[in-house]
Amino acid sequence: MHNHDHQLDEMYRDIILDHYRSPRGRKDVADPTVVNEGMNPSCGDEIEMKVRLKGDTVEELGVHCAGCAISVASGSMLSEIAEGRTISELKVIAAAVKGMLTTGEVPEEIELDELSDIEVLEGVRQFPVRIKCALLAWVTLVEGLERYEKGGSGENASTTEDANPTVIV
Amino acid sequence: MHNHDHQLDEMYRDIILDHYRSPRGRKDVADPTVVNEGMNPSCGDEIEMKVRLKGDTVEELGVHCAGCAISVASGSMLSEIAEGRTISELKVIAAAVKGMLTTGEVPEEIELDELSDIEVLEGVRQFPVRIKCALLAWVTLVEGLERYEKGGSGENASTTEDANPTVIV
Amino acid sequence: MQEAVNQQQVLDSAEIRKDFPILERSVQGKPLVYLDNAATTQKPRSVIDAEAEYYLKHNANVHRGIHTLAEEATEAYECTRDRIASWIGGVAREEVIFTRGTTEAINLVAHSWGGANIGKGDRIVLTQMEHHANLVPWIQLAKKNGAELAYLPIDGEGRLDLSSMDSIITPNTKLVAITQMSNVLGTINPAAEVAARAHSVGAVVLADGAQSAPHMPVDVKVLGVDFFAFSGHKMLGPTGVGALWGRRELLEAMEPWQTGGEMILLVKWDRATWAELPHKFEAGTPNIAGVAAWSKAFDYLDRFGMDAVRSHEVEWTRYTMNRLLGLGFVNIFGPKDVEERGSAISFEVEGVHPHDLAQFLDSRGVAVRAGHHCAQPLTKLLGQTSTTRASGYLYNTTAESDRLAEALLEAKKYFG
Amino acid sequence: MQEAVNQQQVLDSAEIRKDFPILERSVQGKPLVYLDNAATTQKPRSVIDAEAEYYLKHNANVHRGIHTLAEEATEAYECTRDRIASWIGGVAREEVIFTRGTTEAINLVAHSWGGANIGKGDRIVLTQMEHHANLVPWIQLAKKNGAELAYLPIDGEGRLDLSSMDSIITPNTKLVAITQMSNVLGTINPAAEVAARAHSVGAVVLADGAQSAPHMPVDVKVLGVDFFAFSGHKMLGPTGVGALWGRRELLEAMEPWQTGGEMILLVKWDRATWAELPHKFEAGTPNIAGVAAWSKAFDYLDRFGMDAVRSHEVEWTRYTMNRLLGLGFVNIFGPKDVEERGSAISFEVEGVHPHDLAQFLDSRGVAVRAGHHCAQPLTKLLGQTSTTRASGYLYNTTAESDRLAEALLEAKKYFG
Ligand SMILES: Cc1ncc(COP(=O)(O)O)c(C=O)c1O
Ligand SMILES: Cc1ncc(COP(=O)(O)O)c(C=O)c1O
Ligand code: FES
Ligand code: FES
Repeated sequence: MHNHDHQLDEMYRDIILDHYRSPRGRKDVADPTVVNEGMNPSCGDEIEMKVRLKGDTVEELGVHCAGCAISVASGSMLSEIAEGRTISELKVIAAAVKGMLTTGEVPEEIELDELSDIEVLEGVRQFPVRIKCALLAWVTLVEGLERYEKGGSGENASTTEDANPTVIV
Repeated sequence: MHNHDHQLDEMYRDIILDHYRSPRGRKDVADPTVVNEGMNPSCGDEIEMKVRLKGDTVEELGVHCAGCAISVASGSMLSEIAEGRTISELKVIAAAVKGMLTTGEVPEEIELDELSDIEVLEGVRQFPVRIKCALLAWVTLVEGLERYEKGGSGENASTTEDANPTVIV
Repeated sequence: MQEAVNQQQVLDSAEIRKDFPILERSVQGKPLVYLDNAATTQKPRSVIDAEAEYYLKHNANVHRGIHTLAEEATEAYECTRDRIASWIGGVAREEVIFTRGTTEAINLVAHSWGGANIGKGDRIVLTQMEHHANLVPWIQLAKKNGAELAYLPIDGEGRLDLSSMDSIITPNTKLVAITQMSNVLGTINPAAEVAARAHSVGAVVLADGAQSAPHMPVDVKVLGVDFFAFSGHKMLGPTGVGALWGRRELLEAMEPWQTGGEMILLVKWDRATWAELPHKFEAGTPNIAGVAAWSKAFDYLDRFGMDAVRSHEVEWTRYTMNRLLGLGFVNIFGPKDVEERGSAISFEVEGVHPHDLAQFLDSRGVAVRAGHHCAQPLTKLLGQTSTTRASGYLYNTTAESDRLAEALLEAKKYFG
Repeated sequence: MQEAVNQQQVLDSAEIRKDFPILERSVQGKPLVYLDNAATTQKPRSVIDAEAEYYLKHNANVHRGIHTLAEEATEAYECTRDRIASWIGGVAREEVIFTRGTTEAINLVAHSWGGANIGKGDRIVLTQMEHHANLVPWIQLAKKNGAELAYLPIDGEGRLDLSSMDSIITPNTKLVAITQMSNVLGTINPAAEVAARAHSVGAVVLADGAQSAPHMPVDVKVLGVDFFAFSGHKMLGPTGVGALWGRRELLEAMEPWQTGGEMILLVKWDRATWAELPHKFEAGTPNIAGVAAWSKAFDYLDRFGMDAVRSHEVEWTRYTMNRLLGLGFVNIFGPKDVEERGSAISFEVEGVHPHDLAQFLDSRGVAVRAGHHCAQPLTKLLGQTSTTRASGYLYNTTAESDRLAEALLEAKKYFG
């Protein structure tokens, strides 16, 4: 038996480790309406998300996250509650998750404990450097949805590149 | 009566203060062969020296020093021993003064104690920031003499100036 | 000799001195009278202890570290940023960049902002009383980019003469860089008035706060400037730390100056993108211990408040100037009215060279500075090659001014 | 579990540890195992005390001051310059320039020497294992002046592959900048061999000594390089100090980079001339206390000698690598042969993300670093986005390596 550290276990709750070991929503989505890639520059970890909308509602969502346990678990949890919800519902939930992880304040109308396992992410709040991990999937989703709403293709515009020096590697 | 500090009095010997209060050699030299200006950039103090040579020998030397007590006294002492000596004699003496003030080593052939008051400058050695003061006159003399020897006019070439910005002061 | 009566002091300097261990030291067998505060100030025990404490308990490299020490070190470092942000008038923490001191802060602006925004035929306006730190970087920039330089003149008392300001700050003026307090004359400049004129022609304004920040309340918003630079070591803090504050829009539009670790977002073989403010301007491992300890200097000053520090210095300066002028052979440069100046008092003693004077005062335990005080053009303008400067701070007493005056009298006799 | 037998240690780390107060600290309820030395090292009491001592007894601004404190401060500051000059191989003291660290030292060279000497079509050669500090300044310079960049490749074990060196270091190469020891792979590079080739085409060579200077004997003359940069904080010294050594002819021909006080000879309204070396490159008030205390770090290392420090680390690295490899799930990057590498050991643990791993190790009191270690292109080349790095120093013991190994085993179970 390990003698686990209390604070550490507050972050790495069993549910989180379970999502990490067996991430849900790791599937491909046919005919996606929204495709977005996210990245945490400070660690280099990446996430890819595909969403097929039917009207305002998420019909199917797939997520592939190559990151730490927190980011993988968070993406996995997101995938569990996304399907069947509307864009605006999801934006409200994303804001609530952000509130829970940063200020600790969650809008009253949101009952995170009714949202699958999401509430267990709260333990991350005590580890400020890791908050970005828990937010990665949510930021990537909202960014993709908002681009779609603004009439964009929903596809991530590749970053523009200006003249760089010739390089021999 | 003042209660003077011992170390301070080692530098500001009565002879030095006397030279400072009544500097010798503060005269103009007619038809000078060598004219040189010296400056200590760190304090901004300046010295002007004019020498009329007859052959190899200093016939007349005038010095105007706008500086601290040490630099004025040193220039004054220089003026007391310069006339009647040859260029090479003066260069040897200047090197000896430098030796006395820096390494503490004076070439054997030089008897500084026979050179008027110059030996009292030795007290400056304990005040490293002030050594440049005691050397100013000697450096200026040697520089002027060497320029003369190299066939230069003996006049200080004004510093060249490259394109500087327009300035409104 | 007749002792002048000690004036009422605003702060209890006797108590304050107990916090500064070095002030108990003797020099040349006499108790130290430290009057070289414009060059650097002494440090209270709390600052010295904080720097040691950092190494004894928390030392690690900042940012990105996941282990406990790295988090503690980062917190100590970033805490000082918050402290500064509120101390200079409640600016955003991201607008505060750590540097080695005022000099590096001004160089950052000159290279990064100036290099990109000042071109041929543009004008840079300075004052005649700038420290080399706020002079040479602009001379170099003007030379490189073909700009012109203009100087706001000073009057006979060393105050900024603004009568010709409108004709000097012309429409082609892109930058006005001005010291808020002169390190030679003590003059406190009407920076807000100059900034208003500068902004009316669209110029950017930098204030050199090296001397003002330590000695008076500063609010960069009230000043209305765009950049503000100052040093920790002149305000009870450690050596090797300083800060640049800049308006966010300006800082965001600027390219980084120094590059390397901690200031990047992504690096590829042929390109790099930059981290957010303030990190974009802080390349490499910073002076972590120094920055962490600097916060204790703010704590210390806040015990009294900068209004009280300023009042104390006004009284000390009044007393000291009167004492020196009373000697009859001392000529003081800079404003006569103490309300218009700080506590840096530069003067000449007839017949005694500043370097001889400083040497003599040192033998009496009195530390002052002699020289051009890194302001050669100003010193020349005053008709001097060097001056002697006594500069006070919150721990200086009028009794120390008496020691200075007595030593000056002695020096006058010694060399006279 | 089975304890590995402690190997014979070259240095008496148990004794050495007593000089480092922070090593007695606990983290998360466990005794600290500090293995983040490549980021920054801990400080012996002598260094911490020296910095305090400077403020308690001698603090003043350096140079030009005539009073006693200013002379003492200047002496303390300049003394460290002598120390460094002899420590890196007996160079001239004027060739040693104080900076904030390696990053600022390299930026100085890139801006001052590079800006003037690298033009359109010229080539800058780096290696694939450079730290951002020795990468981004050159990318920026190449971009600005239209130069090209080429990289000496690494082999499968993270060693420099010199087989193509002659075709990479071409006649149009003006600069070769190379780390002497990689902060990720630990690789010790054949800098002398690279320098010889570089010189044969007339290129100037800069060695990044941030990781080498702390861990092995360095002689810049034997290396044959032209510039050498390193940091105090990675070698027992204070944060905020570093040095650049450069060959006199190069430094003398270079224009200053930062300008301001202390680095000038004469300043007029429209121009300035420069002080002699080294002052030309040290604008403004430096980190005086930090520089003064740095000399105690050299004293400390000299108690053992750098040969012994190196031998100690070779043994520690050998033990630690064997211990990690013995776990069966750890993959180490960089040379397998400890003679070819330093004590920075970067690795991956199958199935555990480096950031989770570092977090877990921290809960066990073990401080390591996770991330790209300011070498993003290299990390990507290794097929990683981040790695975990344990890095040792003279105070680290094999018992600490055991603690690391045990914690890794636990982590593997926890996340696996
Ligand atoms: C007015 C003024 N500006 C700038 C500076 C430069 O500050 P630092 O040497 O801390 O960079 C000083 C002090 O030396 C100063 O008095
Ligand atoms: C190889 C190497 N180069 C340069 C640096 C930069 O050093 P500093 O952050 O002290 O400027 C480091 C350390 O971070 C390093 O490991
Ligand atoms: S460490 Fe990269 S997302 Fe968590
Ligand atoms: S102080 Fe200038 S020559 Fe002595």
